[in-house]
Amino acid sequence: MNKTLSGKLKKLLFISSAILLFGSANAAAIKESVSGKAVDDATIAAGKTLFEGKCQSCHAINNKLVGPALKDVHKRRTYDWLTKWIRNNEALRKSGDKDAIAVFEANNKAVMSAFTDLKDDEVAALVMYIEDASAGGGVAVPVAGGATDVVAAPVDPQVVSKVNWVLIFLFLLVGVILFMIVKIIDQVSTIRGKDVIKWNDINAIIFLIFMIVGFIVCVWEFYVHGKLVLPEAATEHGRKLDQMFDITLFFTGFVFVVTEFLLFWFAYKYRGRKGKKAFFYSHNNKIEALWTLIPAVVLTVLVIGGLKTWRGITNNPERDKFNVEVFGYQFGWTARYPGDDGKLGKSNWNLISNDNLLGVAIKDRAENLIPVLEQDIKDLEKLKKELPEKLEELKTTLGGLVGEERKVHLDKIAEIENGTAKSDLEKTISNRTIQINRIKVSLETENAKAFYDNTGLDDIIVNNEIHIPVNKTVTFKFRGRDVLHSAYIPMFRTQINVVPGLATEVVFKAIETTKDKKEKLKKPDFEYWLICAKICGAAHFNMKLKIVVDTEADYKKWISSQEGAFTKKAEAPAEEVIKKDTTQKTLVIN
Amino acid sequence: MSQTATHNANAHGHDDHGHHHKENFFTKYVFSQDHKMISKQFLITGIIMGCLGMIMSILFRLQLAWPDSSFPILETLLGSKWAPGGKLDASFYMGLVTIHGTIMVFFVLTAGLSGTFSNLLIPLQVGARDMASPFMNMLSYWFFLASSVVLTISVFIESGPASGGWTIYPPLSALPKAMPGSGAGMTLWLVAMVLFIGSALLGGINYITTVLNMRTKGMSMNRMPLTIWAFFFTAILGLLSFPVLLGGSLLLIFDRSFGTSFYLSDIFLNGEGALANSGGSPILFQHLFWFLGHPEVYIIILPALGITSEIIAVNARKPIFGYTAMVISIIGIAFLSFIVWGHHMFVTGMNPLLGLVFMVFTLIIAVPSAVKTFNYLATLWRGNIQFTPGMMFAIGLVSFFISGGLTGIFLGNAAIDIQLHDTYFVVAHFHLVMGCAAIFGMMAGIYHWYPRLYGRTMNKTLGYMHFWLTFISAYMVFFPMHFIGLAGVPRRYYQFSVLPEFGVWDDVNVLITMAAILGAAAQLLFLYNFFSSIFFGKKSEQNPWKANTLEWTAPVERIHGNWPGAIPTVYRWPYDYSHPDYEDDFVLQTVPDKGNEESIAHSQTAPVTPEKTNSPEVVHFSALLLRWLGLRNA
Amino acid sequence: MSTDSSATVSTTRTWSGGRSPFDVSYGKLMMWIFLLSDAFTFSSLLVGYGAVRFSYPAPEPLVEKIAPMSHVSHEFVDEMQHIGAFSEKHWPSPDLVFNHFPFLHGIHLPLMFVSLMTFILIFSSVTMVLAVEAGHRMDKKKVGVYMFYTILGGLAFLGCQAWEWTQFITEGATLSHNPFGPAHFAALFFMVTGFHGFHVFSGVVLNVIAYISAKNGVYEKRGHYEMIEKVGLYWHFVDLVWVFVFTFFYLI
Amino acid sequence: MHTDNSNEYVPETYVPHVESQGTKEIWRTLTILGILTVVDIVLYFAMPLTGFRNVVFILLGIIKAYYIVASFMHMKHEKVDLAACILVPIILVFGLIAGLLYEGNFWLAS
Repeated sequence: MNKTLSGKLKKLLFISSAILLFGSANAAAIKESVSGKAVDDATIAAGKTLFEGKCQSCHAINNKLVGPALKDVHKRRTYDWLTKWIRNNEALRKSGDKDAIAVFEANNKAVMSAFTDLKDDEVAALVMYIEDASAGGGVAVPVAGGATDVVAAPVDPQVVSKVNWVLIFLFLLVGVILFMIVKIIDQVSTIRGKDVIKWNDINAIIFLIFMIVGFIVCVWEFYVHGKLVLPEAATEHGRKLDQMFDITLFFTGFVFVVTEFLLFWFAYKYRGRKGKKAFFYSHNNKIEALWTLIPAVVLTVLVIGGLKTWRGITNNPERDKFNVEVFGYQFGWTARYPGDDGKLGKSNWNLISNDNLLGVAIKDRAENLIPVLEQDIKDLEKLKKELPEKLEELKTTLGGLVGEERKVHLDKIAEIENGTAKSDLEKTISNRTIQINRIKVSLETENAKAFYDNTGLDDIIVNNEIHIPVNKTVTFKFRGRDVLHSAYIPMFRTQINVVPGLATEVVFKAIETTKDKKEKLKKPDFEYWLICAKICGAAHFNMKLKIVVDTEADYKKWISSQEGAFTKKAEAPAEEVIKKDTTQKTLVIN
Repeated sequence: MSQTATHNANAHGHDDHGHHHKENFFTKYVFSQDHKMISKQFLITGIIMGCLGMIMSILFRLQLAWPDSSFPILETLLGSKWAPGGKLDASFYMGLVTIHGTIMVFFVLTAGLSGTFSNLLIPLQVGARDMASPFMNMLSYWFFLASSVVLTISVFIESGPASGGWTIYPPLSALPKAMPGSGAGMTLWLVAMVLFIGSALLGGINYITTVLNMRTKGMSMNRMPLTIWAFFFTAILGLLSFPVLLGGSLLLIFDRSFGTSFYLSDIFLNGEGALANSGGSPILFQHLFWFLGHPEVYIIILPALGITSEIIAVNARKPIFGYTAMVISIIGIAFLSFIVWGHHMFVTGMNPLLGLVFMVFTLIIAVPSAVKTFNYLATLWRGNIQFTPGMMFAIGLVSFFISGGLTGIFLGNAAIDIQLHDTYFVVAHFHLVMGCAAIFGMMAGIYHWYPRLYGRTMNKTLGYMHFWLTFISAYMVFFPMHFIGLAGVPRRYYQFSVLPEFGVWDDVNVLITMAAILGAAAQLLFLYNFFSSIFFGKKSEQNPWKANTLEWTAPVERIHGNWPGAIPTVYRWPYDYSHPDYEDDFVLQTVPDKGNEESIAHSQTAPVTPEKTNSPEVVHFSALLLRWLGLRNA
Repeated sequence: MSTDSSATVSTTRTWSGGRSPFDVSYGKLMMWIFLLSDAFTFSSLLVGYGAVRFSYPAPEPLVEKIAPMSHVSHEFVDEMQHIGAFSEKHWPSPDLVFNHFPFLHGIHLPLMFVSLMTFILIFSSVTMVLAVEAGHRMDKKKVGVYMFYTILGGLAFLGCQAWEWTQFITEGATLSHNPFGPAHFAALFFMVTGFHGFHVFSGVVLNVIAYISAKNGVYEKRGHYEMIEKVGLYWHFVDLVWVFVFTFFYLI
Repeated sequence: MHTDNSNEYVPETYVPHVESQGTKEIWRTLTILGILTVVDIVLYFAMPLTGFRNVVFILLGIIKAYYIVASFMHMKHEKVDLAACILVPIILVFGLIAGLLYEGNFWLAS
């Protein structure tokens, strides 16, 4: 990182606020944990990994994102409560836990995902990491500032506000001085009857200086910041795209220099002088034609180049050879690999549930979902019936409450009284009914066999990182479930929106493994990332998924170490059988 | 004249008010139907909205520059919900970005810019007593004001303002549960926009009618100043594109509130499927939105270019170079702007084959833009440039238009757009080419026509300081952003923490924010200058810049009807600056031809005489269409 | 020289200023421009409809399978769903959806009612244009009579539309649900015909105002009946839009 | 138009005098529109559901639109410049139509 002018300015003006204590301590900052487990760096590190994979898209330690800031959460709640909440917050809420409901209400009723498959150790590690981070500690993993980083408590407000006042004062002072100067110049000009300053000449000269300095700064920018732009593309088409970029940069750069130069040079050269008369010259059709044609020709070149490149990228003949599904949601990414059968199972958003977050078409899961939903409807109906009683209760407990609590209480009363509570419940019930119907239809109609074809059973679902083999054309199939996201992989030069209801895809061939790129760039912590580039909500800035490009051998090793998502807990022999069946089937088909 | 003048209350039964003899405070300043007063109302509302937008940008720039610091003053100002502990909330950050964009695009650069100057200049420069329908003109302002008020209120409601970006892409904007701002804030945003569309249509119909129907004697289309050409086509663009947004918004309103699913499908949100909704397509909205959205860009920049054409010609004391080419460019840009909307959607899931078509048209649009730029340069060449504050801003506009326009060639190329779409590169591009350039056009117009508005001039010294500070700070803000974008940082990020590589831009962000604060401070100079000059500015002569156009032939005193006597007759085009046959370096449009003038320039110089009537006019598709449509001639 | 050229300019060509190039008053020009703009609003809705429509397979030609039509609403729909004429998968054939006629329940009369509506609108357009013509002759009485018929036609059309909506809704169609096929079919139907109906309604209101003014002799005093022409332009535009709504919703 | 010392704005009040052209054309247009609508209905039952039939319907619609605009809305009798100014911008809709229908097809395919 270069300490540029701006860096110095930053130091100069915000000395006090710049005292940011980046967590760098190696040792853990806590002695004991509420989880009762022994504190050690390895556990904390494991907790951090878990946090990054599962929590950080919605939570930060110090900031409120979608969910609340997690600093000192272990002091606010019991460990037992935390475990329950993390595993299945919805169940906890339904059990009538007051705290759980309060948290839910306080966060815009945003539903947190359930993590039912977290093991005890994992929950403990997660909590330990949060404790450690709250206490200002941190494992020695360098991460640039921000949500996941362990930032010290905000700077003492007193200091900051003093700095601000000083700044404002300085600011005003400069303003007043400038204003005085202007007034003096004006006064003198009025007295003398003509301008003291020859504005025409001065401005012309400043324009010239601005041009010279501007060009110098431009070159400096290209030299300094130009180095910080994306390194060479790691995909085949990316290289072509970069080439196209360079060609465009060449032409536009040339035009930029020439026209800006002429603009400021003319401004300087032909500044107005007394007694001079401009050259009366109103048109010249030949010149017009010339400078219509030249840009047209240049643009034709660019258009043809662009058309070829674009077509090459979007019309890749090798698409669908190797598919990976990437699933975008608020606020994270999940990927799904075809299992041994080489086919991605079908999916439908109606099947999404706590144990099937991608809505993969698995027959028994779909069947099991129906009673769950039916139970839900029953619960909701009960809630609906109890609304008048609840209103009474709320009204009786209202007395004595003050401040924020009273406001929440009043809101709730209002919600029931004006019928929104009821209509919300009814909407949910109707949605559930629709969902049940759709699932039933999908199970019963003739297409059911084709839809629940069990190809999804052995699919592999990964949350943390995607691995892909090098030098092989890969198709990423994108699917979303809530709002638009944009799957942007800067290093691969690929981007496509994730559109709920519309299948989108990118096809590319990575030509450099992560390892090679690390060595080439001499950055040991370099990774390929998939990030979100389309505004999608509060934590939009925080959605990422690591992509690892492996050699063919490494990839094989990795993929074979992964378990099928629906065969993982394959204690039940029935599923084993099904799995075997499917493999046989695919064999036959193949 | 063959026209029969009869006194009718006009189509809408209200224009009888033109006859009022006594004016009280309300009829003069509030419910005025005088186009000059309405112009001032647009301008001042626009400036106020501009200040709001600017303050918002400073707020979120603070967050970007010092993401880990706390500014207690923010908590005092915004409350603990939106700035807990003096740190901007992520949702509110999105809201600020959204409302900043909305305000700047629609309220400042559409209504504030073209509303102000179309109102002021169209009647004055074409030689009309007022707009065709002063009542509708007033209504247009009141719709605009109502819309501004609704949008401003939406910032302060409890659940927060709309926060899905100014493009309000569904499903984010269609699902109230998707984020806090998608609730009541979004509803108010849509209400504001419907009101705004009403305002734009009422205004646009008026502008077009006035230009077509109410030009004074001798003001043929090819003698109109380029400002009028620009406003004319701006109005046409607005008239034809805003209705499409209206259609799109209606569908969105129904999706939000009445259970339809035009834009929704496969939604599972907040632990629950919005399951009644299926089968829609978010892409549909994007098409409808950008069918407005792209012409909207030209609605913003064309008036600025028109103003610049006028000011550069006046202050270079030279005729604008290539008047006809300039007009053709405006027409070309206006036409092409309707068939390039898809370049905003190359990677949004649009059919890639359509991308090819849109790419071709998009890059073609660079040609007329280039022609305009070259013509500006040619106008400056061998001029006698007077650096009035207006002229400074006009030159600044040309500079921005070049810098920002060229990066458009990258973005218009579908292939390169894959990498640059929705990154800071885009932010840099459009802020330069339609943000800064258009603001500079607006500033140029304000400084230039201030004497016409208020009869006084703005302080020159402050004007120069304002210009230089703004010019330099604007480049400092937006030039580095190109590099941030090239490093792959997406826009609308609350902080640059998602990838470790992005950390290197923290310093640059500080620099940009400093520059932005500097730029904002420079606007304080402008505000002071503007408002104090209304009362204390130096009294101006009638034609302070020695310009040729008609507005300077009308007295400065406020007269409803513009000219005390008969409307002047026009004998020449407006760009006879430094004409060799005249001693002065300007010849008013109302000066008759000497009869033996050497016609170096244009047919425009010569008066329209019966012999000359066969010469083709610029707008003359009639002859072509006659044959083409087979309609009979009247 | 000056007086000379001023005389020449004012009589020169269409576009040289000092006169309306189109020989129309500004009010009429404004109405035209407004209608152009409004045409774009309708276009956006209809084009949106087109895009959605194109994203579903075309209706299946099953007409021959529907023999004697027992049109008691729910049974009919069930039957159609059973034979596959109505399913969420493809766009329904409009003649199976809009095949009712008031007082003639149970008879399959595709297109008849909507044709009636079309004719009502065309006739009201004719009376409108007759009112305009009477206005040209400064015939106050005739203007009144024809305006009255036009208003009657407009109200009749609105009534028909109300009946059709009621029928459609009682058969189970809402903005989010449609027993005949994709929910979009119903939603877009309500949107587009609703928006058109809203225009008809405003047209009727304008007509009523113009009618009262004409009765009161406002236009006679003014010396011309241009207001009737302007209102007429709007009314014909509503008719024009209906031509396309009819074509795209009911025929195709 | 304006007296020299008047500061009051009077809106342009020019209204061209239009002579009545009789009712013959109106009845003729009504007949044509009526016949075309009947043709529509007949074709609906007579022709098989094909793309060609849709094209015929659209063409008939455009012809009807022509008669409404030209005759009822008086466009035929206006100056050709007005007709051009109002009709030419309609071209821009075709871009939207082409683009969106193409897109609709794309959604169907995917």
